[in-house]
Amino acid sequence: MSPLSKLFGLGGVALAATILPLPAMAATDPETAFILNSLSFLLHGFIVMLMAAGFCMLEVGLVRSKNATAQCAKNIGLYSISGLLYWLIGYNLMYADVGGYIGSLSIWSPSDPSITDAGYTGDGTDYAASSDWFFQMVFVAAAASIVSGAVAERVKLTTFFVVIAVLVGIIYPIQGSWTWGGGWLSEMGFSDFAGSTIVHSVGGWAALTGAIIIGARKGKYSDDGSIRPMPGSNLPLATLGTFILWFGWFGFNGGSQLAMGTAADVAAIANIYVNTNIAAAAGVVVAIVATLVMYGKIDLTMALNGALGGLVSITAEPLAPTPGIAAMIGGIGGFLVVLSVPLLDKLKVDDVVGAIPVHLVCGIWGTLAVVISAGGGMGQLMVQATGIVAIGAFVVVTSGVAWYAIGTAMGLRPDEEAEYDGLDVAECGLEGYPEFTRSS
Amino acid sequence: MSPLSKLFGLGGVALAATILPLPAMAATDPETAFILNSLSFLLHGFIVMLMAAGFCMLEVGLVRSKNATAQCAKNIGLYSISGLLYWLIGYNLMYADVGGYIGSLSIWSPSDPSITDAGYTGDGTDYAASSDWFFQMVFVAAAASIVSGAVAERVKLTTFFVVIAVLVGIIYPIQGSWTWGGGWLSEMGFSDFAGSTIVHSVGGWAALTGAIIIGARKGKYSDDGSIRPMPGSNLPLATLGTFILWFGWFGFNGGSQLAMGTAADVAAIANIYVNTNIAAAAGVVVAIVATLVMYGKIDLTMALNGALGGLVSITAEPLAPTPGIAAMIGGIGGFLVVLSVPLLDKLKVDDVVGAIPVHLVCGIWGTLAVVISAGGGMGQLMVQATGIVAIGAFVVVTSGVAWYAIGTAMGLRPDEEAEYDGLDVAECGLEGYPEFTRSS
Amino acid sequence: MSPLSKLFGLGGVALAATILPLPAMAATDPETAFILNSLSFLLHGFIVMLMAAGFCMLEVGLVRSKNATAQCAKNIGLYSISGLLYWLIGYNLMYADVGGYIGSLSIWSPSDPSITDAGYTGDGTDYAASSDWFFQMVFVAAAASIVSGAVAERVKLTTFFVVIAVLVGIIYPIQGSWTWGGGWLSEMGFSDFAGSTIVHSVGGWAALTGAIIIGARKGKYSDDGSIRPMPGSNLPLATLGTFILWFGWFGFNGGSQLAMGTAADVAAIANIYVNTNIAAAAGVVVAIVATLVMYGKIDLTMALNGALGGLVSITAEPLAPTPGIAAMIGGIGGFLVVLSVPLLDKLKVDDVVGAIPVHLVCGIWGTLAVVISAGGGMGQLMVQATGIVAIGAFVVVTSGVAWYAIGTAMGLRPDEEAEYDGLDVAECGLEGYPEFTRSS
Amino acid sequence: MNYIIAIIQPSQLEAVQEKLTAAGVSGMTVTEVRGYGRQRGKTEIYRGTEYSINFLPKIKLELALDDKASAEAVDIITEVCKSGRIGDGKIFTFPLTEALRIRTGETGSEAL
Amino acid sequence: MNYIIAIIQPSQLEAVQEKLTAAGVSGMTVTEVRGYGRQRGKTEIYRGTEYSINFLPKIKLELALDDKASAEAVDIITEVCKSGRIGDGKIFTFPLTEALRIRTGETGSEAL
Amino acid sequence: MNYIIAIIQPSQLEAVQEKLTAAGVSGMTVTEVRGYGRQRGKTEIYRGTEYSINFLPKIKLELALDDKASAEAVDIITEVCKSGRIGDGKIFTFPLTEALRIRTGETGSEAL
Ligand SMILES: Nc1ncnc2c1ncn2[C@@H]1O[C@H](COP(=O)(O)OP(=O)(O)O)[C@@H](O)[C@H]1O
Ligand SMILES: Nc1ncnc2c1ncn2[C@@H]1O[C@H](COP(=O)(O)OP(=O)(O)O)[C@@H](O)[C@H]1O
Ligand SMILES: Nc1ncnc2c1ncn2[C@@H]1O[C@H](COP(=O)(O)OP(=O)(O)O)[C@@H](O)[C@H]1O
Repeated sequence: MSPLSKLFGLGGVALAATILPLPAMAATDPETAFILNSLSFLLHGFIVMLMAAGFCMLEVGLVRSKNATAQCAKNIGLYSISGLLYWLIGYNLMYADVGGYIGSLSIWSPSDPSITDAGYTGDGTDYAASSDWFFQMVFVAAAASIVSGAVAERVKLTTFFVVIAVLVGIIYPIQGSWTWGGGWLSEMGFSDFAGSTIVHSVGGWAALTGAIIIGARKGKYSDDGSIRPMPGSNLPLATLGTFILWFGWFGFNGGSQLAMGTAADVAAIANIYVNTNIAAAAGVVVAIVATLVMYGKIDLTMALNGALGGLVSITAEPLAPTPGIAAMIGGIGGFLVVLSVPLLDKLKVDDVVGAIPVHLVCGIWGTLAVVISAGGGMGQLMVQATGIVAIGAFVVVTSGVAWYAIGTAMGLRPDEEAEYDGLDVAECGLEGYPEFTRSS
Repeated sequence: MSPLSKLFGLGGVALAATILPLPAMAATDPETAFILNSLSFLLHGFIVMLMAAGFCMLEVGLVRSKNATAQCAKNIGLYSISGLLYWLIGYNLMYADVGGYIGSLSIWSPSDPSITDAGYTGDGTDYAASSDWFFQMVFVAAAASIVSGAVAERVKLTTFFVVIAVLVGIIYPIQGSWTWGGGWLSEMGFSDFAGSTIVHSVGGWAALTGAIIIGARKGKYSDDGSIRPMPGSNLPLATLGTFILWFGWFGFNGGSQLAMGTAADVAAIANIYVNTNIAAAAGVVVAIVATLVMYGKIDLTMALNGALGGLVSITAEPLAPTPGIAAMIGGIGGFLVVLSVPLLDKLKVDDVVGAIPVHLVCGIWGTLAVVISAGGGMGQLMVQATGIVAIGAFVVVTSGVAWYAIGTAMGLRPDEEAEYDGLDVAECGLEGYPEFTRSS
Repeated sequence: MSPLSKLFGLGGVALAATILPLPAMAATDPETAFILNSLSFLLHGFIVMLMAAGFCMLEVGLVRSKNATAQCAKNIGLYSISGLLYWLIGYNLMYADVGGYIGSLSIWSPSDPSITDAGYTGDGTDYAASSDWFFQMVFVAAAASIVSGAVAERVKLTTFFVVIAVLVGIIYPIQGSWTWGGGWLSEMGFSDFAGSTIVHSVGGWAALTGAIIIGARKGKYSDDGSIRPMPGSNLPLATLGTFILWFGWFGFNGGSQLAMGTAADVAAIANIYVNTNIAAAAGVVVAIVATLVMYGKIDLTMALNGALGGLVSITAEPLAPTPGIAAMIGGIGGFLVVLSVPLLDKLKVDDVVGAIPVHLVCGIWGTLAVVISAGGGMGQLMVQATGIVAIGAFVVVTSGVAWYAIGTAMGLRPDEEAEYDGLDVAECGLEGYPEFTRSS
Repeated sequence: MNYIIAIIQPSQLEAVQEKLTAAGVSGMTVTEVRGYGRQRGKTEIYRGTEYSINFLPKIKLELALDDKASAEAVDIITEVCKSGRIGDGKIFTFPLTEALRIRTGETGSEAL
Repeated sequence: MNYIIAIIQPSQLEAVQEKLTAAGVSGMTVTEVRGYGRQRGKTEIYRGTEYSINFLPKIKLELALDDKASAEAVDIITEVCKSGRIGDGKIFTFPLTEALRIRTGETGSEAL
Repeated sequence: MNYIIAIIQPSQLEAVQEKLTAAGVSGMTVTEVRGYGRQRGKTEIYRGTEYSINFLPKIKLELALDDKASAEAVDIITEVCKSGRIGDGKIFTFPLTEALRIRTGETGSEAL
């Protein structure tokens, strides 16, 4: 089944548009539609690609400076590994001949049968194979980035890279095939437009599992129950990262329309942009107001997480809602973040950048909120919950096995002294800011 | 009157192109034109959106490190507030049924009548409603960003946010309706292609008014007339911000062609890119040479401001000029910046990032320079001056009232000790660079 | 000869597609093709433009903090100078009436003859003149950026700017005319799709020549043969710069398809994206593994250079290879970087950011590797070598003369004390991070 | 000769330096330090968790001076830095065996 | 009165501060310094070139104390910071002529 | 035992450290400080406004040494750091009551 099956499971609007008969004279010709469909993947894909920089800056801004180099290494490494593994294994496992639960084990290579020596012969509903692969690849990299933030400052780089390879090569594609590959969840009607669950919660579950198995940073939680905050070393970079992620999200959600060859498609993309922006803005405003009310000050890191919480929340259905509904969904996302960040600390789950509140909590919320914006009632709500639970259970188990097995084989954490001195020196041999940082 | 009326008041080239009869065979079909028009708003819109990150980095790089977190909070907050207020009030106040001086008070919602169940039924001169809203929204956010830089390091965040809400929800849209909404200035023939006055001077006037009402940073101007520079803490980030703004400006000016559905439109956009780039480059080169001649050294902050001065200057008419004229307009913009930065200091107006020289001074210059590049002689010059004065007076008065009233109600400035310690600790409770900064 | 002649010398795929007869009904109409061709230049051009920020961040992150301001000034200055000189001299020298070895000395100005009062009259194979100029201009800026990194921390800014003016106004365009302008190398069949040699090696040769003539940073190489590393001051910014460059490279290589008006073109662009990404990813992974094996730690700066090495390597032919071949070409590029960085140090060539390994070494490798991916055997290999040697010799000689003559006239280096204190104070009068940096 | 170490509030540095210079003190050395004392650090909230900052930024001033000048300097510093609020700082006085100006080789009072 | 300068490992600062405070020490001043000693710096590799870092990050603790309290403080610091590994640090004790609390003008032991 | 505090130009640190080490000095502590003295700071221009930087970056070197070694160290520092230009710096010598090596508990000269 082709990646087009990602279309099924969407709210009716976009789908309807593409199958309606169009007046012959005015309509876009098939080749132009092909070009525009492909162009949508390409340009939305490249701005999603920049999210790799966004995640990296967000994370490097929120770690202590002695782990800055290692955090950068993790991010450029994971993006690269994702790009290779998704080609070698992931894509076809997710999209090629999905039988219900899994695709086929083979290397992906591009093929565009509708382009022949005699020119383009398709009907204008397809797109360049590579444009789709590119777009799907930057998605898997986003899922992987989520993990790196949560387990920052305490995991061995090599171990991390191997776990990421398993995540992007095997775990992500298999669960992805269930919905976007046309598998059992898609047949059940599970709806997750751009991946609140399939991308964000998946990253969030793997992050949670990793954070628990690896344990907290040394010194973070004392035996007497007190928590020691470890403030991020470079909040301007964290802010930059958040803006870049927000920017990339127009590609993430907009490109997930999967077509731009009709007026209805481009109008859908435009509506998606608007809802995406409004949800994020509401997330920020709610987080600012909430921290102001709760703590008397505006916690910038919460505002940043609030933006991302809003974005993740709207990702499961950025097309159907009115702007007002989008604001509500995103605003609740921002509020959930503000609530769940300290909650996680109380549970002694050490999530350095807030990846779990943002991607897992809001990912779940957003997936359930599809019922609010796109309808479907109790029945659809059950389907949504089924998808959330099935994918969650699968990722917790498989990523748990991966963290545990690979960690046992290669070592999970650097020794205590190395952690105290920082991973930069221990793992990379160079400090991120050799001339700035104070010794403690 | 629809947003299309933004078209009136442009130089004749683009307009002419869209109404000429095109040979039937070769021409783009209406639906494709609709897609391409919308796409222009979307992709130019998303790169303008990144300007929010650009403004943030520019400003955070030019404040002292003890105000870095607060500056980031201001920027992500103002972008979010802009996105919500422009939906709730701003857009319709600016574009819906503008009677001459103001539109209507109602919440915007998307509507695309030309897309029907039977497919696209328009004539190819329209675009997706949301794509236009998105593009207009990122403009208002840019205007708001201008203010935050000028009044940095000394204004209470909550007060600032409320003033910004008034600016983007009421002040900006009302004056915007006069020209782009098809109101009285547009009927008079006032020409401001992408907003040297309507966006940049408006931000600049609000910034100037705010800077005067709030007063200078403590210690900046001594009673004995001496001025104490307070160097920016992170010039690499300021440089990054400038590059990002430059990048976004292709969207700002290019997208203001408002259409991409004909060969003439895309050629116009291409010419706009070229002129935009040349004006900015000339601004930089002039600023570098000027500081070298005047002070013996290359003042990087002036070079950065020079780039932006060149960009603002060309924004009122980026299409009509030849590259040579564009270079002249931008170069003069760069020179005006170098002259007006110290002048403002002499007038004891404390503008932390140079927002007033860049956006107000060059905004005025650029709006007048329309006569040089697009012609119109003394008559047009008077029209341009009328627009500048009318909008300036309106914004000074209304934003002055806003700053004064809201400041009185909520408090304008943190107390002296909080200002000395930095807004980061006082307002946000966390430092931007907790491990780097020296105590003085 | 028009810039379209850049097309000759490509692998056959893209070319074939554009000249095949297309079925009348389904094909994109000429005006739409014109728009899409132009749009490809514009949007790929603007993301290449952002590479200016990428180079700046990479370089400022790898210099010591006392030279951060000067490095930023160099980068915004060189981008501006490139934009002006390429308009005043460069473009026409490269593309206007190239007789074999050089174009004509005249100022470029836009002209679109196929757009008439009666609408668009072309055949859909052309594009807006300004869109092409814009795309070519950002390329020359990239070449100039390469130089600034290699000679960082020790060259007088004014001297540097004059040399850059010569490079972008004269040296680059002349050699560029030989291939992309349709000159002798293009007739010989030299193939360099997006400029491994024509852009990257050219920058690399000029960097190498400059680095040798200027000499190493004071203290870098001791008389006893020992080498003193001077670690970069801000590796997160260097990482950000690398991600931005990677992002821009989709424009660099994708836009070099020079057309997007047919299904075959857009499919080619999509394949280029995929190969570009895979080559870069392979460069990173190889660099990480290599430093881990050779030194026991993951050298982040090598991983960053590895990404760029992979990108430069694939640039000469990003379309023809399969993903597997792309991975191999990029991976070897990454390995060459890891090997040649310390080698250069042994030769006492002080290249601050690794510009020579990345752009020169990998540029040569990539140009030779065209034979692997696009075929042509021994004959083509000789042609490729001829191009490499001819262009190399030309650039070494001309840039050598420029460095030497201008350096003699204006002074190459600041005095020793100024270099010790840092160029920021000596040349710009302001520090990049006045509140962070320790005094040694 | 005495050696004075004064721990003061960062905000007072500029005023102290001006007053000392006016009084004829020709040199001093400044270090950024963090101090713990009666003045307790603030309680801050980071991501919903309270924590206290024990050490506060302070400036350490070092001056080598003649006996007479040193008494005067102590007075000046006290006067300028005294706000009456906890955390104003401390002044410590040490005996100095020898001082030497590297540039000239002068020693003793000449070197100050 | 004595003045104690202790050079310790950065990782011990927090524990030392807690113990000293518990023992009644009411103030101290901390500086980040770099130390050279028996403990040799590490050898690192940057871009394929080996180099050695001579100076290592250390914390300098300064305490002005009564004679009795100072003996106790030396003991506490020794106890907390002693790992037995090279680089644990040093404690230097100086005679202090005078101490003054700027806020109140108190001098001598009162000022500590 | 003496305690030497030397304020020197940052550019001389490396040379001084090498020479001192060669002469058998086994440890030292370095702090980055800012100095005010005869050497006046530069005048800079920021965005068109002149201003002067009063404090210049300096390095503070601290050494605890035997009486004999300390005389030698003063000589070495003077020799290496003397350029004859204003701002070369100062060397101050103090009496040291006691020194202690935390790792071993050794005191006196043994501890240095
Ligand atoms: N016994 C001491 N030894 C060294 N430094 C001290 C001592 N007591 C206080 N200080 C320094 O003086 C600063 C001010 O002391 P503090 O007790 O807070 O206020 P006050 O001097 O007004 O009583 C402290 O932050 C610390 O740096
Ligand atoms: N003679 C000295 N004078 C001043 N500081 C010293 C001296 N010797 C050692 N130090 C400081 O003490 C630190 C630890 O000394 P070191 O010789 O490495 O270990 P240890 O004290 O265990 O023998 C050094 O890094 C340095 O800062
Ligand atoms: N009286 C003093 N007390 C403490 N430090 C001093 C004193 N005089 C000078 N210094 C330090 O020595 C440095 C050099 O002194 P300066 O007067 O500039 O040059 P020189 O020693 O050549 O006369 C100053 O920057 C300051 O750090």
